[in-house]
Amino acid sequence: MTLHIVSKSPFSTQALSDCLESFADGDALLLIEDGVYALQHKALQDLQNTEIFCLAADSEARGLLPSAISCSVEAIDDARWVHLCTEHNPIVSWFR
Amino acid sequence: MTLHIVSKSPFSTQALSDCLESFADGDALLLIEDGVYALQHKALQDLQNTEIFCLAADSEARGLLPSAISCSVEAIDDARWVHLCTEHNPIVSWFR
Amino acid sequence: MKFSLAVYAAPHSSQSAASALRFARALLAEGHEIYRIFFYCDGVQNANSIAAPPQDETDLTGQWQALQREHSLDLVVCIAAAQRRGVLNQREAERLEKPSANLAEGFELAGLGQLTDAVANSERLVTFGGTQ
Amino acid sequence: MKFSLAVYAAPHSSQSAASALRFARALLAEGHEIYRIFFYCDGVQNANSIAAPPQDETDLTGQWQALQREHSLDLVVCIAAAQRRGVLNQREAERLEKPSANLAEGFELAGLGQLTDAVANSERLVTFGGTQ
Amino acid sequence: MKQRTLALCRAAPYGSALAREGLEAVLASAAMEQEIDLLFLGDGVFQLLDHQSPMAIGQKSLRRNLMALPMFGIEQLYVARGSLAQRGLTPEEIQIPGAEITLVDQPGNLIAAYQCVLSF
Amino acid sequence: MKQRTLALCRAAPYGSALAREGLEAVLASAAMEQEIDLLFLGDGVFQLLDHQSPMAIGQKSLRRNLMALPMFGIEQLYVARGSLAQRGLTPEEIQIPGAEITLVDQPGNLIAAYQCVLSF
Repeated sequence: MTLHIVSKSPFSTQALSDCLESFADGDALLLIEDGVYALQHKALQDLQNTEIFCLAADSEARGLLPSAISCSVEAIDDARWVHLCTEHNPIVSWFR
Repeated sequence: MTLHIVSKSPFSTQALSDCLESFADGDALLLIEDGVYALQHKALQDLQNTEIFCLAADSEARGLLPSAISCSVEAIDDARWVHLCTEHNPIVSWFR
Repeated sequence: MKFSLAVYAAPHSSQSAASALRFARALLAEGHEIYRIFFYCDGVQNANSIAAPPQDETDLTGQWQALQREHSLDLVVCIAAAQRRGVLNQREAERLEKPSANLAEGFELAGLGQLTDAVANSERLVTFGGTQ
Repeated sequence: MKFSLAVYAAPHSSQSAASALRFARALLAEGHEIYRIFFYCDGVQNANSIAAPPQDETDLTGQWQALQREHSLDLVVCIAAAQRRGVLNQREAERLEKPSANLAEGFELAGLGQLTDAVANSERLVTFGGTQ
Repeated sequence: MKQRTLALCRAAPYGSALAREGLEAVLASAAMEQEIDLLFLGDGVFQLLDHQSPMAIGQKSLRRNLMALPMFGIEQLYVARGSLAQRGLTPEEIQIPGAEITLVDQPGNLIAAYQCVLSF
Repeated sequence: MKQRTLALCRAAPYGSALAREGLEAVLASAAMEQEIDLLFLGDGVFQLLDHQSPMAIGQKSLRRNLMALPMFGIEQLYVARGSLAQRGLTPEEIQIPGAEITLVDQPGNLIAAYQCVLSF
């Protein structure tokens, strides 16, 4: 299964939108850097049965409070990030 | 009147969309660099009574044929670009 | 009319630095005055003299230098942005204990106040943004 | 597991280069192997030894170098991308008749084939993109 | 007569350096006693969120730069109301001590009142 | 067994260097006889438009790089059908001599078949 890593804000680029159009069943989504602003975006609400993660360091940096993090998104540390990358293949970065 | 210069594709960033939300009556729009892909975008069709220009060098570089350039958009050379900048004030660049 | 330009884009990464050069040439050809060109953010790389693009690609640094010589342009590179990105003149390289300097001739390092000054003394300011 | 990283982002312009460094550290801490880190596009600026960020900002080049020394990492900088952007070693600076070199110690210049080789020899490749 | 400068702040903090370098340019301008106003639009409104703690990503908080603005005489910040709404933010979530937030419904009319606009 | 590499090309030509540097990486890979496929998605489909003439903006045409692909054995190019449609382009407008264009309806399923994906 593919791990999609999105690092840009869904409010200013099409990174998340292009990524979601390229999703297959069972793929996982990881939000990093400005990608964590997707926590404020309705696109995530439409994602059913999908594992969604965000880097805790990146959401905390930006002042996105735990309460704002939807219950469907799991905030993870860097060790878990590494683990996700070992569990998934290929890994696709959406950085623009 | 303001001259808005948009240099990113409306299909991958919010540059044009943010710009159009910041339009006042009588403002002019100039598309440069990847901004000329707006010629393929429906957002321009909604713009009534607005002067819209694109840099001919940039649309030709990208293979956007004259026929594709909507009759409401005027392709201009660099001298005309300069002239537009003297006629308008302030000049606002939308590059992200 | 008196113009200033702000350039935020590195050469060879986005088209914006080349657009700025084209616009500067067009301004001069139309008889306007360029008060200053201020290089900020990644734009400081326009002044990196070590860049060696292939012969069939544009050497923007060289073209800025040629335009500067011909028209005595004031090409100012933000010193704080340049330090972060590795563009230093001889004095800064010595002060910061770096082995070499790379600021191209024709460009000067100066503070952000030179952008404020350009705004105050120009009738028009045009910004050429980067890829950020 | 054997990883390679591709880094396209300059330090100080976007967060991505810092993310790559964090990920590399986490990989090593979790006991994985890093086959190669390949710096491409604006990522070549990670190897610019002239960069002098203020003391209260992260010196990414220095941190890459420290990690390289500790773990004997293979830090490869794409030579074509580096020439365009003004990052040269001593040999290239002489060949291209540039007054000085600025490739930081611990990094090597090599061709794009090293990216292909990294793909062929790693179980995972993770890309850290820039602001383009 | 138009004389003032507007800084148009559209970049989210931390992901790129533009938000920080924009505020540095604004502070430099204010320090030289040039009148400059700020309009936060698009992802720029994220600069104003409270509780930012970028230590773990190796960056300094941008809030320090924002909180320096009132000390340089910039006591009013313009914020595009539409940008807030699109991002699910309320005006209560974006407070800067010592600065008054003015919500703007028509950014185009505000922009047109300035002699010079610096985009960041 | 998955073995091949996919280059995911999402950048428009000329505005940034990414489209060019992506194709250079693909050609280097093909020259080393590594199997690599290309998927054009989003603004990357604009790379395939005919009649590009970037002389006046001081750049080389990217078409030369694309037309080199078949010479290195890359004879099939994947293009996301949805990306074309969003941009008002027809399949007839995106031809590369010597290469066959395969329109892809489900990019996610294609991506999942590769061992490695290089994003450009």
